[in-house]
Amino acid sequence: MLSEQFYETLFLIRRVEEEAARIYPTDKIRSPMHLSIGQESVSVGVCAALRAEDVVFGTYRCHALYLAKGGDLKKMVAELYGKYSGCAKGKGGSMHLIDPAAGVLGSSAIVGTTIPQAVGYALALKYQRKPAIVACFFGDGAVEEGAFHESLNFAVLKKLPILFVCENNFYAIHSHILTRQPTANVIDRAKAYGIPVAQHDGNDIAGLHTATKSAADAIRNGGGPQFFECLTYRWREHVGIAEDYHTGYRTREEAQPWHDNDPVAKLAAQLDAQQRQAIEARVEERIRESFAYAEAEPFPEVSALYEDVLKES
Amino acid sequence: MLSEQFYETLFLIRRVEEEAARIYPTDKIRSPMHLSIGQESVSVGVCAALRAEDVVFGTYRCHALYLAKGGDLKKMVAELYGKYSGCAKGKGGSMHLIDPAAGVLGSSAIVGTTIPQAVGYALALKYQRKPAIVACFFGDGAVEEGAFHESLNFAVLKKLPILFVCENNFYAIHSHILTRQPTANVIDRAKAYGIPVAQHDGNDIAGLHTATKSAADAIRNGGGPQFFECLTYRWREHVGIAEDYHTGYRTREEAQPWHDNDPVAKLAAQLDAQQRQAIEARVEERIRESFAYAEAEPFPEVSALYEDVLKES
Amino acid sequence: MERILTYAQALLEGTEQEMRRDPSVFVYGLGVDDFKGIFGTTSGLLQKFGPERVFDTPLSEDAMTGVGIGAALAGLRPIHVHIRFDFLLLAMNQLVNIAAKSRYMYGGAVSVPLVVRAIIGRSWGQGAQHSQALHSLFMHIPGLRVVAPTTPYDAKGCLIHSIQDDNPVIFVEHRLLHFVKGHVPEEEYTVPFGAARVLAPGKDVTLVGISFMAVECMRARKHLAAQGIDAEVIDPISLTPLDIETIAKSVRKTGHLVVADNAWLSCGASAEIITRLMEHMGGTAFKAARVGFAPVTCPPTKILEDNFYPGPETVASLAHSLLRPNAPKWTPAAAAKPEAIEFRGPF
Amino acid sequence: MERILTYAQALLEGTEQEMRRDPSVFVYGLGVDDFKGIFGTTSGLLQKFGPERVFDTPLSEDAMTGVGIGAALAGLRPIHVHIRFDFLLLAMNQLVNIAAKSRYMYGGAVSVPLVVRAIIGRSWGQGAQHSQALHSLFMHIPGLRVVAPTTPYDAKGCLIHSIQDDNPVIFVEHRLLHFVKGHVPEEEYTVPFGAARVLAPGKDVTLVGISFMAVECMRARKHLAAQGIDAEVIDPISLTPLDIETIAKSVRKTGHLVVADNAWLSCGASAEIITRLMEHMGGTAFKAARVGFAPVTCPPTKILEDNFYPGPETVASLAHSLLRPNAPKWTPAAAAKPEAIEFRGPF
Ligand SMILES: Cc1ncc(C[n+]2csc(CCOP(=O)(O)OP(=O)(O)O)c2C)c(N)n1
Ligand SMILES: Cc1ncc(C[n+]2csc(CCOP(=O)(O)OP(=O)(O)O)c2C)c(N)n1
Ligand SMILES: [Mg+2]
Ligand SMILES: [Mg+2]
Repeated sequence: MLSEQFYETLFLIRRVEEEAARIYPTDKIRSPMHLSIGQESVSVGVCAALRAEDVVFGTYRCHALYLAKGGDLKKMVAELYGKYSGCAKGKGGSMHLIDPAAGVLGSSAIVGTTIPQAVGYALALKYQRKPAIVACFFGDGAVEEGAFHESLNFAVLKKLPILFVCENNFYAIHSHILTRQPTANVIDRAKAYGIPVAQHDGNDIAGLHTATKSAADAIRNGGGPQFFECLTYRWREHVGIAEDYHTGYRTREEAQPWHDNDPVAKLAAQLDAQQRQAIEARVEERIRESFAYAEAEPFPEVSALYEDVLKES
Repeated sequence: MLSEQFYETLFLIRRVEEEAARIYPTDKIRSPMHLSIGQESVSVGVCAALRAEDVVFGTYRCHALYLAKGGDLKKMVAELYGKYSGCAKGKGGSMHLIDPAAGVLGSSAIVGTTIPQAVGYALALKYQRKPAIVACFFGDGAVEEGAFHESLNFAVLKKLPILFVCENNFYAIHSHILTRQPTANVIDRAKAYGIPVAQHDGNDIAGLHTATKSAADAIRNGGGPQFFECLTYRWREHVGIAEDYHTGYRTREEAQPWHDNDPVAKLAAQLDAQQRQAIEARVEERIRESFAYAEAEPFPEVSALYEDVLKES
Repeated sequence: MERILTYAQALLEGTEQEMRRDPSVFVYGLGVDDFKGIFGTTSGLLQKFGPERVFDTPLSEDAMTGVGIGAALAGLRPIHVHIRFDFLLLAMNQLVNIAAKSRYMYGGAVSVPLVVRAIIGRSWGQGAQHSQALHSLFMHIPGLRVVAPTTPYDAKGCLIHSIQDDNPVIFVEHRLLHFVKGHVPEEEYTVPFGAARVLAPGKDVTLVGISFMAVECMRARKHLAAQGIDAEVIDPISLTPLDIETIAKSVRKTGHLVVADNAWLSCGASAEIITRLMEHMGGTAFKAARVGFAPVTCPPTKILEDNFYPGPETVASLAHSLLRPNAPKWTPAAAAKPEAIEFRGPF
Repeated sequence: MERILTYAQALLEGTEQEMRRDPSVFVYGLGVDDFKGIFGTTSGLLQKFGPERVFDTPLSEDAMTGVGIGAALAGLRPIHVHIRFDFLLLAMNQLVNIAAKSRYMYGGAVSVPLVVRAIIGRSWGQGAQHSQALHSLFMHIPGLRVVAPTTPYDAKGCLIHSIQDDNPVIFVEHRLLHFVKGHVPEEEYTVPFGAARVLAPGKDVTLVGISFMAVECMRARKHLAAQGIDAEVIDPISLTPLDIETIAKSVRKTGHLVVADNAWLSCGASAEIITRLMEHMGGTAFKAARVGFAPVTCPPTKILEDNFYPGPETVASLAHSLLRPNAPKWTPAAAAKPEAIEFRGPF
């Protein structure tokens, strides 16, 4: 039951990104695109344990998170195409997906910048006595930004309802984490703020789901922030659609165990063939529809350039 | 022998600040003044273990550090008076003392901002294969700034010759550390970067001196950064010259143990009366001279306003 | 009977009234809850509204700005107070990359009703890093509003308007304005953005004074009157949006414009106002000049500080040269530089 | 025989020559040592000079800027590279409060020979946060130099000059300029600050183009020629200090000025140039206009992006209206917007 759900979302994300990558060379999607392929299960595992009213913040690598939290698929694809019916009317692009109705509150192209916003949103939830929590996603690079520490300090100080999720894929662009941080102990640094921390296999979707469920419960009950480090691996180049093992900064050997540990393939193997085919057919149909929709929708009018700068009261 | 030296420097700092405080109401010193009274021994203990070629960076509360590292007294007092012969020609004021010849490389009024410069200076020392090290002083408030974490991460990553010295006086202006940080465990947060850390009684000058000596040796030998947290207490108001126990953010009871543990008084009691009198007389004479000098020296010409913006090559 | 408050009291009153009216308003920032209460502008709020709605923060300007943005995204109306404008340099990323852009880059899906109070320091040797007035940096960025009221009346009305506005507002206050006294109605009212105010009428030259320089322009006007020059003084109040038409109307009459900014000139508000006026009037049938900080870092020592800041004499002298280019240069005798001022602006 | 290099190659050559000449020069920043080498501008340096002089950094723009300042205080000459100008918003505190002010606030005791390379992003839907050109923010601050060379020749000479200069220099590069080709001598040479360059002579209107807009002004000049309008094109090269006399000399001749900036207009370099010219010429015996980014956040979708950026047609059309206010508005047919350009600038 759960694994079917997981599979449907995972497969959807994988296939949407593959489809976007297929389209990319046609220049129909004209904005820098950061694929989550290989890392999808972090978003799926965590978000599956969240409620509809819970909220997530992410990074420019946000396709997986957006879809895992229930963001509208058609609006997402239309956004990639720069269409007016995109989730940001074509003014966001691949790096700035948003769907407030689904609790996807934004994603920024400046590393680390959404972390304090997530904390502020959590502050507001507490202030408003709402039962919701925030999950804040960021990469292993973001923990090097001062804003991460300032945010963690404040969130813990105020016991805010927030789960920090560090997607550690070992790289920031082409730089390995150990060329940027003295030791690969992200959780120790978080732990020094006095909160529960845990390191997870980011590709173990069921484990992550279970862990999130209990963390989310505790957070929802006023227990204050928690911190997850989820180990995972990016299959494609940092930005763009290609593989990049030939460029020299990492090897296919290093990647191999992660490919072997592909959560999509693993889950697929667990389902019976019929179930699986049904899911895949459903997903493929949605994808076909969404891309067709995006193709057909109009671009914004030129006058839209001047809209949405400020909200008129 | 050592305790005489300590006493001479400690007493000098204490008395210079008392004298500056005495003058302050006359408006001859017209700039925000942050007294170190009560905390002097942190600077004295650490700097006594440094070499002349070693370098320090500090904060706006920099009188003690400047003098402890051997900064020129006359130039300092002239700077407080805004005179052209001040160490910054009257363009720095109390918060921006500098004496490159003595290794005092600057002090900033923006909390936390000199920390990365200290790290950069240490990088340069390593790059230039110089045997010197840097000691970087900052308050308990500065560790909340992102720049502190970014700096620590980089310094450890590059194994730079730097000693971080957090002067924890428990307050940032009127805010107690526990209203700003979830737990008072500054050293744990520093330790998570994988370096030696130690918490010291900042008023135990001899202990601090010994600890610094061995830390400085290790750092000089390429051992990489170390971190000191020095507990101490500010006697006067954050900025200005008065006591402020009546304002309600802290009590005289809280302060009392620190007054009882006054390093100036304690060292004085250790010296024999004659020794002590000789030192004090010497210091008083220097102070008298320096203030007389500052009084007599001219203010800058108006044309100096336009000088020192850029260095002409 | 006129009800007289200081600018600082006006800000406090406006904040308190909005906090009462709207439970989503909260105030935070270093020192907002201490016994000094940001020069009295937040005094007593903690007692009235409690620590959830009035709180001090860690020294973390960058993240605390992001926290305000996040809370605003969730529907709250944060007021983030900075006792020095200079500290905003630590918050530029959040303000420029996120606050200013969120509405646009999310296609109108969200808004960021955040007020950032930025106090310009001056006097007593504040020096290099506690004296900056960086409003022009924010005027450069689409998606932000920038206001700099001068009178207690406008301070209260503008602050209330800023709190109610659904967009990020940089609310610029000059430390010396906090002492200024003037009429302030007790009830709640708003002063709209984008409407400049003629502080005093005149026919020979238009003096546009930004923030504290509006006060100095009023003084310059007196100096000029003694020379038979009749100056009109305009306070733009809001810098983004800028009410250029009120300035143009005045300059069409006077033919002469002096913009006095409480800031550096290069790429400053003064350059913008002059250029905008030229565009607005379809040409340059007027003479214009600007005055502001000396193009150096602010020095603390008094003799240099006095020459760093423009004052009524500098403004008057500049206006005089503009009007009488062939007359010998005239500068009125300088009064002692202000450390505190009483000013009752006419509105 | 002319020696032709791209702008990117010119930067690489200048950097390498300075690193050879002076062991105190080093290059650092995110990605400077990877296989992409910041669009080729740092490629191979790691191999030639080793990891102590060419190094990647953690994602810590604030502190890494401070590290550069500290190293500069110790006598080194750091070059800090930012692949997007937008990231400098995280470094404002260090640049404005420390780099710009250290020499002044320490009374000349120190200097900060730091070069900060800031690359303006464009094309392919860079969007809100990867497209900003914020040079005017730095032009506002005393104590900083700001340069924005346009041709490969000037890129190399200006970079060498920036490295040798004893002050903090914000070195502005436009991503699309990296592809531009032009003559670059092999030997080391410097292009001084504060000397604008007339890229092409003309008598009817002066087009001042900042950074990539200098290229677009050259194209606009062709459009205008077809209308019988003879435009002079000036590249200021250095923005602080600004060579206003070269611009004034041109405008004295043409009587008309269009400033085209690759940035927003409000409080921008364009407002500064127009105002400075007015001051410099002692009045406004000229007509002026400015053009730049639309006053909105940069949108990624192509149709909006195309309208966000000014181009040769916008510049030409504006110049035309300025010269012939009564003629019907004319805009040349737009060529496809550039994603990559070849431009051989005359010098
Ligand atoms: C503040 C900032 N600095 C630098 C960059 C350039 N940059 C974009 S993505 C990236 C790597 C981020 O790595 P990580 O946080 O691990 O996320 P990942 O891409 O691995 O998902 C960098 C350095 C940026 N966008 N923002
Ligand atoms: C970035 C910044 N934020 C706020 C301030 C205002 N401020 C000046 S001193 C200070 C307290 C700093 O406390 P701490 O670091 O503990 O140093 P102490 O004054 O106790 O020596 C604050 C908040 C500042 N100068 N700079
Ligand atoms: Mg990563
Ligand atoms: Mg303290």
